[in-house]
Amino acid sequence: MMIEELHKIAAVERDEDNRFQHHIHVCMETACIASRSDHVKQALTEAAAGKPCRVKGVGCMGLCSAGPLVKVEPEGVLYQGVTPEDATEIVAKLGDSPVSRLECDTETPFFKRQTKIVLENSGLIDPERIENYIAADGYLALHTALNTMTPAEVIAQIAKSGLRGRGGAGFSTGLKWTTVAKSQGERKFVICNADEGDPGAFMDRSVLEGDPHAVLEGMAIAAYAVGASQGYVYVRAEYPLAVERLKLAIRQAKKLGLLGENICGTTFSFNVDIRLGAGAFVCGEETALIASIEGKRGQPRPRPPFPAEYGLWGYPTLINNVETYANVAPIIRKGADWFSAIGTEKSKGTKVFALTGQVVNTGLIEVPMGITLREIVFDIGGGIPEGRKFKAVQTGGPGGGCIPDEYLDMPVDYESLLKIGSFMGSGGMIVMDETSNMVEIAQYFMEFSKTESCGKCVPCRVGTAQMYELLDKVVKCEATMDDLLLLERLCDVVKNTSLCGLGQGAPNPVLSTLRYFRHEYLARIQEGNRETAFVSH
Amino acid sequence: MSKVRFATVWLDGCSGCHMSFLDMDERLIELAELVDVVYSPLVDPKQFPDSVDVTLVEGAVSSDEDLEKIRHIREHTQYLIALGDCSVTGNVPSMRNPFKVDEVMNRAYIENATVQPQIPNVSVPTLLPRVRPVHTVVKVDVYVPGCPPSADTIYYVLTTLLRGEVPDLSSRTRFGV
Amino acid sequence: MRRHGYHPNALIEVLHTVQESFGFLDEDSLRFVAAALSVPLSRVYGVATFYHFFNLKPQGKHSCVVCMGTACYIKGSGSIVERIEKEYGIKPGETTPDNQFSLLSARCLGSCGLAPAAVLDGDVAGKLEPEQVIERIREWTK
Amino acid sequence: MKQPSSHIKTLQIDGQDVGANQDETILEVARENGIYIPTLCEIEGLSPHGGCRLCLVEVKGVNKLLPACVTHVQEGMEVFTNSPRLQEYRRTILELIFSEGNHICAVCVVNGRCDLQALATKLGMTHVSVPYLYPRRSVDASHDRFALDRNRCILCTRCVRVCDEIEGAHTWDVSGRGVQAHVVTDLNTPWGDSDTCTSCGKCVNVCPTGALFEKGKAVAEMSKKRGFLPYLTQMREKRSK
Repeated sequence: MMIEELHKIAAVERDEDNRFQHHIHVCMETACIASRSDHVKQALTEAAAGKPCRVKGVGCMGLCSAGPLVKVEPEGVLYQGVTPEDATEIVAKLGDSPVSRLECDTETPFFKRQTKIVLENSGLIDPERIENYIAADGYLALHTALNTMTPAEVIAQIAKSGLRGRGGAGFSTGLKWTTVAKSQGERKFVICNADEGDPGAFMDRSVLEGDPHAVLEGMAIAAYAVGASQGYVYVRAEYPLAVERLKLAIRQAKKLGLLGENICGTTFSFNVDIRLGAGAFVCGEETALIASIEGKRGQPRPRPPFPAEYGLWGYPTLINNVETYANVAPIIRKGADWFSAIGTEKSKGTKVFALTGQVVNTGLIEVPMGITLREIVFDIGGGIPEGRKFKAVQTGGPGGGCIPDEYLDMPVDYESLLKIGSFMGSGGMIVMDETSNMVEIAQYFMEFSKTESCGKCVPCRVGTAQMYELLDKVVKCEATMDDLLLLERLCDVVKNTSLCGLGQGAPNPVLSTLRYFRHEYLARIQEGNRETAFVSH
Repeated sequence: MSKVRFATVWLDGCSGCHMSFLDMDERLIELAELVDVVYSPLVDPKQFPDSVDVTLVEGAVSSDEDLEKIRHIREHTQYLIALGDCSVTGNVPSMRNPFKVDEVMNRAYIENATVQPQIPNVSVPTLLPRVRPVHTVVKVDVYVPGCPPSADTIYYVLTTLLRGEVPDLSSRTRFGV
Repeated sequence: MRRHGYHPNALIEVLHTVQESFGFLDEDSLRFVAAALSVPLSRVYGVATFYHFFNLKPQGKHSCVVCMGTACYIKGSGSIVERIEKEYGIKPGETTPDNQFSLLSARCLGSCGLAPAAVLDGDVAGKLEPEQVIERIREWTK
Repeated sequence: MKQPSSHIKTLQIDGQDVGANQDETILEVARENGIYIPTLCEIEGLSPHGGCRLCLVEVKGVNKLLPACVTHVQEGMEVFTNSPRLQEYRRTILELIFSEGNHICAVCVVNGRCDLQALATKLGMTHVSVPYLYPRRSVDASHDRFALDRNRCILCTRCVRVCDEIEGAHTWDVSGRGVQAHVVTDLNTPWGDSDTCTSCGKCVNVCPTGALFEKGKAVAEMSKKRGFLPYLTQMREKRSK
């Protein structure tokens, strides 16, 4: 594949698009398909037959709760809650005034306040057509990197951009790549962590379903930079559609010589295979993920040695998550300076969040780092439904924390979240209103950690089980102040002595709710004391 | 100075700790100079007195009667010493805990009975769902593990306490023994 | 298995394939996989029981997977499970005695925008009420 | 003065200056210098596991605690093995182990010769302050000479490792996960029926508790013979040379 061929494919694809006056985009992601967007697409295609109008399935448009979503271009009209019966009317009104009863206002902050890098193609291109991705400047970055940059220059760009791991911990991506590049090994591997296990998070699924080539392109650039020739995408088996789209994308890229041997006419070769997860949250931890790819029980091992030096089958291995890879091509294409102009001093670029829970607009959003929680929840999210009161927002999944209203004006970046006892995590953001009970929320997360603990190290295996039992006592108003002290002691031990991030993070939901909502714990303990007192006298 | 008011109680245990206590032999006479045994299976009084300085507790809390007793004792004791593995960990009595009380009763009194299989229910205390170490029910001041703790250990604990010091048991006894 | 080159590393991939074909992993197939890939029996068993996706028991003819992700949880997926438990006397992970229907729970279906969500016989359905789910199951178990 | 070779690292453990080979772990160096660090899953001659977390130590400048059994020495490292905080954590971890199974020392075949029991004494664990979980676990007595009582298993995986790494049979593995995890033979089939087990007894001898024991032994009668482990490792190294 030479640059001319790439441009040619793009030109043909654009010409094909230009033949149509109107384009109807139907979201074909898991959530919209669940509201039968596949039937909507079918009906629209039938209605549009013979008209200067093209119907295409696209990735996520963000407002998942209002699905199925349909967008009409170039007018930019967005329809929500579309049914197959609406198809004829939508097609008939093309170029005319839109069908007002279905119209969704796109002038709201939900759409206006977002900045899209990772999701730049989501909702615009057909994820099942590589030509569509190429027409949107896809694989240009790979071409540029391979033909005009040395691996060291690629790493330098990534480092300069300030990109940090989007899987949660926020480790510098440039530094990680440098370590792998420097490591000696007859083989090296690049792994994409798509084992998105945080409950309430679906960013990675959306990216894989909506723009799989962006991830593959990022991986290929990374492989070139660190000197790897084999890649694996480790993806949850619970995401069948993402797996299907990814498989298709790999096949298409191989066919065009954008993956495989001698990519873009260079000596660089890179193959990607998919490995399916099998329902183990701990496999999001990189050493556990490697064990799982090796066909073993997904148990983490102590680090160091880090996978960058001693990874898959003992070879130097680069592991980044889906969203991190999806940032790579735009950075190479538009430059490190463009990227680092977005965000805050230490957290550059954007972050994709799955905004869910007790909030009016639930769905997928991409915002610049440093935006405040208030903007996310109240402007983009549209606030709390039915006039109820905001209580907390949970970030970071089972290893994260609940943030109360006093921190709503805090900027969202890695350091700030850590400071207040939460965690960036992979991007789940769950809003809770006054009806949520924080002790029960803490218990919910502890149940999660307890069940997902691999069982290898004592503090996580037994500690999470014990903390769960203690929380259960609090929830049932059977706990004493001594139980609360014991709970806090166990939090301390489990956090500081567990082997991997799962155990080390497991106490966080308890610690953060104890920190900001201690009165809810105390109320239940007092309630219990009153009852016992009543019985014994 | 008046003598220290001293008691021992026997909850769910095998009495081995009391035997070990008696194994102090001639040292008992020395202790008798310092303490008044105001309540114990080894002496007459049937009522736990109102104020006791030191109480040794043998055995785990297994029945409603044990529970009532230990709560009462705690209220009237200055220093409560959990003596032996049953009171410290639950030990052998707690081996029924993975099972339900009904299962245990059936096994003991019906399945394994050779004559007159029946579950005793008249004038015997009701078993708690689970056998519990003493400290999970009331506050314990000193733990003396061992099955049983040796006479030397008990002697050491008592004499140290009587001197007003905190006993350090780390090298003197262990679980099991 | 040939596709995976009889390599011990392919254990998880092969178990996925077996489960896809037979619905669950029985002892015979585990023995066969172990022998074919030259993996010790205990390791096969260890791996098969580590991952919750694998079933060692046959599943019901129909299945309902209720999402217990955070978003679904705070929007009441617990009450869906409770309702099914009450109606059919089975807990998540169990199958009705007549093998008609299995109740399962998932960590997160990634359809949080539609909370509470469930997968009914392979189809994701969102914004569910307990009664809606029960009605679907009644149709199956008629 | 001669420069020390780059293979030799100098560091401090509990204020004591020590020298070490660069491929040594903190634990190995500590042992060579008579500094005690508690361990449980670790056993000389088998690969490290890193699961019991008792050997965690503090290293100056590192904000996380590091397991001494797998952490390699570095030049200028300052290691602290026995701070009050570490003592407290270790006691709690032991309490968690005791609370997880059904450890009744008084009726155990290795009473008095048990690694777990010895650690409880040594680290000053006088009682268990976390609630006991009282799991209902099964016993496998199907083997002619040995038996497995899962109530006393602490999942250190010494049996799994010795069977895999030294005997080469890999009869044992861990099944399930979290608090439900337990050791199994073959496909969770009775030990006595196992075709892979050579009945060599290595697992029984490396087991730190009374979970694996010889049949016919009564309370406190069994001692574990471990001399074979360093011997076999040494002999095998010799042969492969």
